[in-house]
Amino acid sequence: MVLEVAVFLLVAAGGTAVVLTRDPLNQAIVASFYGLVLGIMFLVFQAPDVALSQITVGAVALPLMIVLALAKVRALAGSGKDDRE
Amino acid sequence: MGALPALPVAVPLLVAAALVGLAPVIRRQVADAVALATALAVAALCAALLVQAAGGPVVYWFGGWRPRGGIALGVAFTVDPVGAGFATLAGVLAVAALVYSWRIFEAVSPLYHALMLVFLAAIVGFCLSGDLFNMFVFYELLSVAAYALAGYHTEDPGSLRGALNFAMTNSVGAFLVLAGIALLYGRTGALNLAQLGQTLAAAPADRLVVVAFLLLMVGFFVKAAVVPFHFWLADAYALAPIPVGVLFAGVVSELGLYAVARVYWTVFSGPLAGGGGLRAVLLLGAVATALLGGVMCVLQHHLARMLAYATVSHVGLTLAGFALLAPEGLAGAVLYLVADGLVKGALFVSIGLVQHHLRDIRELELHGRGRDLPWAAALMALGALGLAGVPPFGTFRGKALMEEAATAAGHPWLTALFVAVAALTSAALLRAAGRVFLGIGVPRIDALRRRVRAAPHPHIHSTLIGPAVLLLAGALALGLAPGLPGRVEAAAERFTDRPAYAAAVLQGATGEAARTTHHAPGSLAVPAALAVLSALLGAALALAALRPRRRPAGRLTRAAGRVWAPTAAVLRDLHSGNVGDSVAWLVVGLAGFGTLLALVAR
Amino acid sequence: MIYLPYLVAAWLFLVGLYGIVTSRNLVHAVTCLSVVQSSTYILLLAVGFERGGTAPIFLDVPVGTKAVDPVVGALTLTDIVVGATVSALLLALAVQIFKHHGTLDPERFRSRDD
Amino acid sequence: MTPTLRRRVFLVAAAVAGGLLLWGLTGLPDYGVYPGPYGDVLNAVAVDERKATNVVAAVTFDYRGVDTMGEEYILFAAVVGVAIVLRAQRGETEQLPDEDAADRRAPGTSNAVRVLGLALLGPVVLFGIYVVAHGHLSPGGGFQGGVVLATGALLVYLSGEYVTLRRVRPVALIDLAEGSGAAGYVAIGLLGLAAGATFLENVLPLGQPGALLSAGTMPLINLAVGVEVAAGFVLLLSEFLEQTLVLRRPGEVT
Repeated sequence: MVLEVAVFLLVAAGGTAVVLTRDPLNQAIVASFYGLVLGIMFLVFQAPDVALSQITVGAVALPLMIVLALAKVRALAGSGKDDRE
Repeated sequence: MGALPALPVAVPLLVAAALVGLAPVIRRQVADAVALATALAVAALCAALLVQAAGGPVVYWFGGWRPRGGIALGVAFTVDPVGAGFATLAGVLAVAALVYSWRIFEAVSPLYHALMLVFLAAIVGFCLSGDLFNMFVFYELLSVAAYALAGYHTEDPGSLRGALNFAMTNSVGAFLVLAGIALLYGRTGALNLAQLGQTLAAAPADRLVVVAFLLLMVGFFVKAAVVPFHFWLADAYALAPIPVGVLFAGVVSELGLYAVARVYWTVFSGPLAGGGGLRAVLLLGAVATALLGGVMCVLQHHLARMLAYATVSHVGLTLAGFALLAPEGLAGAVLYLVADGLVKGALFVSIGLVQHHLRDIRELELHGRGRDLPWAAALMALGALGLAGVPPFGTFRGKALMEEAATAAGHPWLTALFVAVAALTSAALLRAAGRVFLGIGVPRIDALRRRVRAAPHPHIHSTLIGPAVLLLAGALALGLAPGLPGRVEAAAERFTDRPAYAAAVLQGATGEAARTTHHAPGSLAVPAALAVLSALLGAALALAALRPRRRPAGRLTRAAGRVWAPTAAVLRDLHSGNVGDSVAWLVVGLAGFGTLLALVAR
Repeated sequence: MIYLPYLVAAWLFLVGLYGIVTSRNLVHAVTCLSVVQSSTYILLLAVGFERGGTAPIFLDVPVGTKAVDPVVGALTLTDIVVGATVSALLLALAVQIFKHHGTLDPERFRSRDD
Repeated sequence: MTPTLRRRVFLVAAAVAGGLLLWGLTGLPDYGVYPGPYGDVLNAVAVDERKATNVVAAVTFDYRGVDTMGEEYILFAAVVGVAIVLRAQRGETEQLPDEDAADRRAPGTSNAVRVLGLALLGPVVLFGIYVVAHGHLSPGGGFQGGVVLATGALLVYLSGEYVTLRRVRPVALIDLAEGSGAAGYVAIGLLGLAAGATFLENVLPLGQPGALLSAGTMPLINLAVGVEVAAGFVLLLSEFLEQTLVLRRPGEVT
């Protein structure tokens, strides 16, 4: 019971931290952590299928895509000054 | 043809997958032909479903999971004439859009065709589904396809920003819908619309039912672009490729209203029944949407943006019909929606014609340059009349039905709203047509300098005009087909009959053929006169806007200008196209509608 | 405790929206949107939860054992994967917007090309 | 609206909306009380009727299989959308002159990382296939397994073998996989029609619960979804990686 409450509160705090982390790269890392905690919450809900989904996607795939998008933006910022309008 | 309901969804999805799978080796012409043939097949299948559904409800359980003891185990398509009618409209508009893209829309890969087909399949699935979560899935599917299509012009930053705003705001709307579904599921343990309605009807409305309705309604209102959930729409619709705009303006916004009506009548009409308060709340939204949309339409000089706001405005009109919460109002709204969708589709095509030949879409820059485009001029003028609801367009019949229902429900003032809005939107279009095609009014200096006119009597390919002519003919046919209003009213009666719907879905009761309502149609003289009046008002407004300013303006004109100019500036400023603004307004609308609903439901 | 998961869901929904409304970076806004989305999953799974129930997987436990609702699990597990791809689409749009404007700050490209 | 004004407007509206949400949420049954009946009925009958021990999978791929078909196509549409949106971008970056790209070459990947990445590849792919194949028995299935498989492709990239990845990931093949994964689902649905039953009806032999080949069409659908999801995520990751393609041109790394 105590563990449950702790997980719920951790999720609430994690989501808040994701929003309040304004730098997108740091945010991706926080979001990955949040995805993991969320996966644990889904285990508490007795939903291992969903937890597996959440951990592969929320903790790995989505943060990865954010990082890649940011890398792309950085590369553009470094290179494409002339083809910008 | 027992599998008929599944095919108009399965076939385009299969073809879309094949197009993507073979994308690297497929030729453009093949993709065009395959996509067009598929859209034609979908339209035909939906029309066949419409015919079948007119005889009685068609219930199709996927996987063969029939309900047991009143509990739905699987997912059903529950086809009625209203849903099948919208699906058919989507099919017809998709055919028009694909015929149009065949020639005018260069540089497309099979991925574009695949997305169009997925988009179409999702719309059809959404219209036919009888399961709340399944509706959500198709809602998401049509949305995601729409985001990608809206951002298709990646070389245009405005289009990209529009697509992003569209996607963010509509995603939030979808999450509201999902939250509403979760609330309902927590109460009833059901997702089937009929079963939900049956379970909820057992008890009066409480806070959970009110909030669940609020979440679903607002979620779907985002798609419908009801004020104040409309801030995303103009950029997304106006800057999308023209063929995509045909579908957006023709059917997508309307689907949001369809969903609210469907969910209200199948799920909530028991506990929320007899709500004069609910009617007032919905009417408030309708009036705000119709008027703000109309005013914004007049303020635009970008032709596609003008049509986008005309869409908002007419969503407001239609919402007024739904808001009466009576079969007659619903019948009028449905007829109006379909006819209006066809007219707007035709208008989008005619704008595309202008853009194709004159390489511009801005009214002021196009001053007088469209003199050699008589086809586009005729289409646009006719379309403006169709928007105004002039007989014999189908929009006229729909509006007449809504006006009659409004008077019967004790809201005769709605007629005035209808006249005003029709005048505003047709004024904007007639003004643009007068300026572009007739060269009325004073041209802008810089427009003179760039005065590139179309080649004299340009050869306009029939694949460009054909779709518009066909869509307008469809709108006319809806206004002329004998006995159509009676049929639509019968369909609306069935749409609103919750117990019969539940019996058909859960018990498999076929039900006797639709009750023929012996509703004596009121005299059409007054509505016809009003429709002509709104068109004349629109023409007068358009001329007033085009007329060169006489130097000593009257006191009245100056006073009006003093109010108008700052108002217009504020309105333009509010419609910033900023993502944060759209979402903030969404929350404001959620809070506002929620407070009102909570108050009236007490 | 009896409403705690629901409260968490409502909180995350609004916090995520706050993030979008105040965001000065489109990539940040997209991530905030995924927080809003996660709140709907929490809500769905919470309403399907039954205290004392096992996961609805009857590989090691016999049928008839008290188990939580399998439907909400089915609804969310697919949507989580799909939600990530939609986020990818938003990120792609953001990248393209950056290409044109040289910034991801929505406040800096509010000019309208009417 | 200015940012400050917008924040204020939002906070006021969100306070009201939050109050309304809480008001409605307290109308739910207490946490931990499930009202039924949907889930209870399925938990009782699904294993016997479908011979699938994972009831969540039975709901996902059979009872509510049409939802999942729609979800799969949402993924499909999003992936196609990303390809469309980033396509112009890719065309342009590929035209960047080589010497320009060479200036910003990424630091070379150390051999240890390469070896580790390639060594992990086998287990990851095996695990992904396992998750896909056992979806109807234990937690997992095409959605989760597909994502795991896609990360395998990323490992190839991380180990610096972008050239290998290009060879492993010819665009046409991925497009083909993407299309056939999606088409496969619909085709399995049509199988029901062909057998004279309804769309998406589970018409294959069901077998025994717990067996790898059981639950009729479910493993097949899982396979189609697995292919679709894996191809989709590989496509997404590589579309975002295309920028880095410039940084690691063939010949520069190896």
